[in-house]
Amino acid sequence: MQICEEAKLIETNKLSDGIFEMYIKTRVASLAKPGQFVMVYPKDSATLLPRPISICEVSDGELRLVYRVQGKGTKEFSLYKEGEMVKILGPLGNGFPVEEGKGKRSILIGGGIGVPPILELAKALKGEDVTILAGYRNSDMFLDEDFKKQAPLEVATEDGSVGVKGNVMDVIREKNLKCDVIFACGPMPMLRAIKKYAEENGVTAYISLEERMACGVGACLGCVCKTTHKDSHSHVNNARVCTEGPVFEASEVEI
Amino acid sequence: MQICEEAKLIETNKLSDGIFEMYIKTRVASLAKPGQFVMVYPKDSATLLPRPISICEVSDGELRLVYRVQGKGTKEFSLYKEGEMVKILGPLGNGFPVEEGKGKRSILIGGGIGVPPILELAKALKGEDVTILAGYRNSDMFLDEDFKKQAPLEVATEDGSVGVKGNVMDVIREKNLKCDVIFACGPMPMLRAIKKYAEENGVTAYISLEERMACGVGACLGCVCKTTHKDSHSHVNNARVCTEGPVFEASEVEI
Amino acid sequence: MNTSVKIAGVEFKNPVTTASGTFGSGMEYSQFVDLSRLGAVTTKGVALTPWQGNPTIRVTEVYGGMLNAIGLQNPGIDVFCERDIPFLKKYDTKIIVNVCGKTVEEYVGVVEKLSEQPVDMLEINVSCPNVKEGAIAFGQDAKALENITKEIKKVAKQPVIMKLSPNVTKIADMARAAKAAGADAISLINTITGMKIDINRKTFVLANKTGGMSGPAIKPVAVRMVYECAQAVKIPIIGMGGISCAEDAIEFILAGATMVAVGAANFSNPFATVEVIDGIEEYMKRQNVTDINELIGAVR
Amino acid sequence: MNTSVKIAGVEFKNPVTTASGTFGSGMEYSQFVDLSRLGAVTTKGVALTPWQGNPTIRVTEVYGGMLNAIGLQNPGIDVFCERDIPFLKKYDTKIIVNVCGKTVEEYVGVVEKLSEQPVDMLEINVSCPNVKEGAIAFGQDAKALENITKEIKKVAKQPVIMKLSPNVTKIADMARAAKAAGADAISLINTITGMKIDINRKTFVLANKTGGMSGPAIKPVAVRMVYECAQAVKIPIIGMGGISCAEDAIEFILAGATMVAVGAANFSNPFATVEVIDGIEEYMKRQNVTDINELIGAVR
Ligand SMILES: Cc1cc2nc3c(=O)[nH]c(=O)nc-3n(C[C@H](O)[C@H](O)[C@H](O)COP(=O)(O)OP(=O)(O)OC[C@H]3O[C@@H](n4cnc5c(N)ncnc54)[C@H](O)[C@@H]3O)c2cc1C
Ligand SMILES: Cc1cc2nc3c(=O)[nH]c(=O)nc-3n(C[C@H](O)[C@H](O)[C@H](O)COP(=O)(O)OP(=O)(O)OC[C@H]3O[C@@H](n4cnc5c(N)ncnc54)[C@H](O)[C@@H]3O)c2cc1C
Ligand SMILES: Cc1cc2nc3c(=O)[nH]c(=O)nc-3n(C[C@H](O)[C@H](O)[C@H](O)COP(=O)(O)O)c2cc1C
Ligand SMILES: Cc1cc2nc3c(=O)[nH]c(=O)nc-3n(C[C@H](O)[C@H](O)[C@H](O)COP(=O)(O)O)c2cc1C
Ligand code: FES
Ligand code: FES
Repeated sequence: MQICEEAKLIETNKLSDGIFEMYIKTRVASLAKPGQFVMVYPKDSATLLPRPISICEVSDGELRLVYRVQGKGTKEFSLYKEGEMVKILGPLGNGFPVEEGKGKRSILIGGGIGVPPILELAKALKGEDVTILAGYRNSDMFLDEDFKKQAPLEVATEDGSVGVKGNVMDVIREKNLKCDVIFACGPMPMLRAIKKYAEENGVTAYISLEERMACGVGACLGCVCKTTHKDSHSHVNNARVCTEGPVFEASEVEI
Repeated sequence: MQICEEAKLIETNKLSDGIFEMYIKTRVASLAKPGQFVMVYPKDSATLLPRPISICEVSDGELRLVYRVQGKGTKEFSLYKEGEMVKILGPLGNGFPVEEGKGKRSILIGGGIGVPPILELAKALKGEDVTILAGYRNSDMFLDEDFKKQAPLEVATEDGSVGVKGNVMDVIREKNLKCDVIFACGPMPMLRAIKKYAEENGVTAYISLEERMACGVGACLGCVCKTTHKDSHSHVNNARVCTEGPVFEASEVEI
Repeated sequence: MNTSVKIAGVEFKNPVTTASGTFGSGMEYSQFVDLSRLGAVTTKGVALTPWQGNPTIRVTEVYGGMLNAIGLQNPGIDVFCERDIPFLKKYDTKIIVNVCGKTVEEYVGVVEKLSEQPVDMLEINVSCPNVKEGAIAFGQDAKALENITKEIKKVAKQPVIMKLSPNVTKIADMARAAKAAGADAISLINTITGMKIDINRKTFVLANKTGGMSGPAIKPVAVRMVYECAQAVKIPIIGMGGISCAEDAIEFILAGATMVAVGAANFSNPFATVEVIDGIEEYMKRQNVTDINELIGAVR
Repeated sequence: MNTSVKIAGVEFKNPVTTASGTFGSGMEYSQFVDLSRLGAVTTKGVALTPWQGNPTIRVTEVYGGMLNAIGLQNPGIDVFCERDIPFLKKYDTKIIVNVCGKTVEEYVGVVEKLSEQPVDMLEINVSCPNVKEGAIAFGQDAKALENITKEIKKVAKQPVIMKLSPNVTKIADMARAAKAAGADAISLINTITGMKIDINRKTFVLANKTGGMSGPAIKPVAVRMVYECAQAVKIPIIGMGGISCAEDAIEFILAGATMVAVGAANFSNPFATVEVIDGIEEYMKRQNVTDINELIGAVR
């Protein structure tokens, strides 16, 4: 089930340079799973398309969304005040297959603004054999404290100011991390590297993809990605990221 | 001189059903004359044209604007909060020829949302032989208390709940008001009646016209009205309401 | 109060349908909208065989609207008949199937396959700006339009709506050509070809370079074209282009549209279709209009 | 950093001018904008004799833009030469005079009168959708466009810019026709014909029924057309349509425009022209571009 409603903004904070969070009270919270996302509708009337934002955390009927100010829409979000009503649609997409992490060694990888959805996943896999691996630009990190409460955290920073200098793959190599399954969200080069690593190491990787979206519900066919199998909608190996994704088994997609 | 600036909203109030006022602190105030107007720029980015609003009162570096919620722009204005910045351009137009009211018997007529500019004019003619005549729909009046402080006020209401039942012309007839000059702002039928009355009674009437505007400064030629004389811009008897007006001698214009 | 309208003998409970390609086959929006409330569901363009569509990026936002270059990805007519038509038949609404193709033969092929299907009308998309062959070429040349319309009319068992492109010098000529060839109705406008450039990456935003523009930004052009067509030909018009509320829909109806379609507005508001239907009824009440047919083309 | 560009031998200090009809002859905006900062001022269309223009309502707002049906009110070429040219000569900017007419002879008459005037370029408006005779008729037919361009080129002493209408099926054909006839440059787009209906009063908002649409809403169409023309012909292009900030202007330049014009944006922001000029320089700094000419048509 999916809900589209005006939801109340309970709290909003700046987490680091250009990174903000909002907590919103919504019926979507009770339905949400890790790796799913919501559409947030900007109010300015020249800005018509909703913005896809991952679910970072769910608790007490509230959703926590963490986002980077990118353009017009996210800029507008960052100016919202507590108490304001925000129109959202969700939960959308398939989410991470949490059960695949049960009883196995997992690495949860977030890179850049792909970090947020990893938190709710880490909570869902709490108690399992999990390592979290987060990649940031520099020491201006976010959500790292939240991660530490869930599982051991390894960090990569581009400038080397914290953790391993480089990217998340450098951490895996340097720390010689081993796993049966990877769950990841982040920039395309990182996802490509993970796909390759998974193939070479016989590991299963679930990666969360980004694509431009208009509807978010599978109607417009705007957000497709190439798949190795026939997609369920058009049978042309073009799965909809918003519906069949955003999480795909890495071996299924051509990225 | 005209100024375009972000001005601070000092105070805003609802005056009656659908009628609001705002006080804004602006350098425009020191330049403004009765009957001139300002352009107020809505913020919503689908609403691109500025809205012409008459100057209702000037004091202490502040402009008082009184407006009716009509469509998108004025609706937006009515939601502004104190302290908000509002972009305005002004003062625009010629304004009422105050000197023509000196030493003569004047009637100042405002009808409907044409009432506001009459206030600053009444203040400018304070001490002269002035009667103010305001036409409202019903007893839900606005600015009437302000008017009484400046000069005797006669009221017409459509439903007869206050003053004379009917329109402002009915008041002139019933009360047998006499004058040398009329200054008026209001709906077109009222202005037409005044033009006719002025012709028949050898009275000079200055009427403030409304027209759809884009630029407000005389550049777009959107806001013209037919004149009996050659207009200064195009020499085709089409004067620009925003520049040569909004106030015209009634005999000069074809309405 | 009567809100039902008739086109070529088909009666619609109200004049509101969905714009092809913005509502899938209704499935995805059926959790937000009771499809039985709609006058009709107009489905995404369907071809003779599955089409891949264009590479991504396929959609982007522009001021007051969006560009899309989906390129008519679709599962082909066979899957469509098996899956989408039975789904829609569960609802008390009419079905308008949007048809695309690269050659006249392909269009005709789809129309033939649909002839035995329980659908109410066919909308022929000769105006998609996002595919290289066919499509818009038929919609930008009156002769080509006339020809394809004739061929389709030969085999069609359901009434045929020709969907016109706004990317033409004289839309009325296209309406006349469609009518002359026997079209039962016309629909317009399809998207207006536009482009967005990413000035930081110095490249086109859309992989296809150009895309079709839709949304509120195009409404004045759409209303004008509906009006011009209504003045030029006496066949029913389905109007669309930027409709996001009842007021917009009424503009089209007053300009001459018998029905209207809600497109990109579904993306900014999943409830848009139903809100348009409700709003039209409220307007009729306010204006004391007892029959919607009185409003059609009332502004001249 | 070089921001100057050249068209037909005329050098402009920067690539920003005003869109005809949105800036008068500069007088009205000269209190907000130092006209000497502008690459050029393009003046409101001027005819052989004074024109009354259309009845009001002449302008109205639409979503993300506006419609206008001024109908080319102007004082005629004689007043213009006496009053407006001397005014503009006081500033260190180039003068582009926009010319309109109802017949080829009228256009030619204006151009002849301007031949002895100290103006830098002529922009021939064959694309105004708001007058019944002439104007857009020349801009919607490649043959007619070619013919009028030739006639004007015969008498023009200054370089000639043909201003194209977007209300055509293939803008590239119009660009080719203009070039074939000897045009020194083309400018586009003029407004797109649109309509707004007042659903409460059940009538057209504009007295002229239709009006020309401008503003941010039309930008994607304008960028696409500039790109198509830049690919089709190798003459300089002045791009316009919805430019309200430097980012918009750069989109046009990357698409192939040598200059850009700021139109309706002046109404929503009297400082728009100067802000565009400043913003272009900032962008060039950010992107390490030393010569603006490197950006022209850089996206292909
Ligand atoms: C499934 C999914 C989950 C996401 N989760 C998050 C998250 O948790 N936190 C976060 O900060 N960002 C997230 N993003 C990216 C986020 O959607 C974009 O940053 C955002 O849409 C940018 O909007 P804007 O108005 O600020 O930028 P603009 O550049 O003004 O946006 C213009 C248009 O492009 C789209 N767009 C621009 N960048 C992207 C992008 N990277 N991905 C998709 N659409 C884009 C916008 O939605 C809009 O339609 C996610 C994207 C997807 C697809
Ligand atoms: C010189 C002048 C002085 C005015 N003074 C006042 C005043 O003091 N108080 C007041 O309440 N109103 C005044 N008006 C009318 C006021 O400008 C309109 O009510 C207002 O522009 C409506 O804007 P909107 O966005 O609410 O309506 P919308 O209908 O959404 O406006 C759409 C477009 O039409 C224009 N428009 C709509 N109605 C009018 C109108 N009656 N006159 C001019 N343009 C219009 C708007 O400016 C806008 O461009 C004045 C008009 C003029 C010309
Ligand atoms: C994402 C998207 C996909 C579309 N696909 C089709 C299509 O398959 N067939 C068609 O005839 N029109 C298609 N269109 C055009 C719409 O049906 C409609 O004509 C256009 O979008 C204008 O209406 P709007 O402004 O309300 O969206 C599509 C439009 C969009 C936005
Ligand atoms: C009020 C107004 C008057 C115009 N008058 C003219 C004109 O006289 N001659 C002309 O060639 N174009 C005229 N135009 C068209 C503009 O020059 C420009 O081509 C168009 O508005 C698109 O640019 P914009 O979106 O930046 O406004 C006019 C536009 C407006 C809005
Ligand atoms: S965003 Fe429309 S199908 Fe995915
Ligand atoms: S509003 Fe532009 S000339 Fe008056």
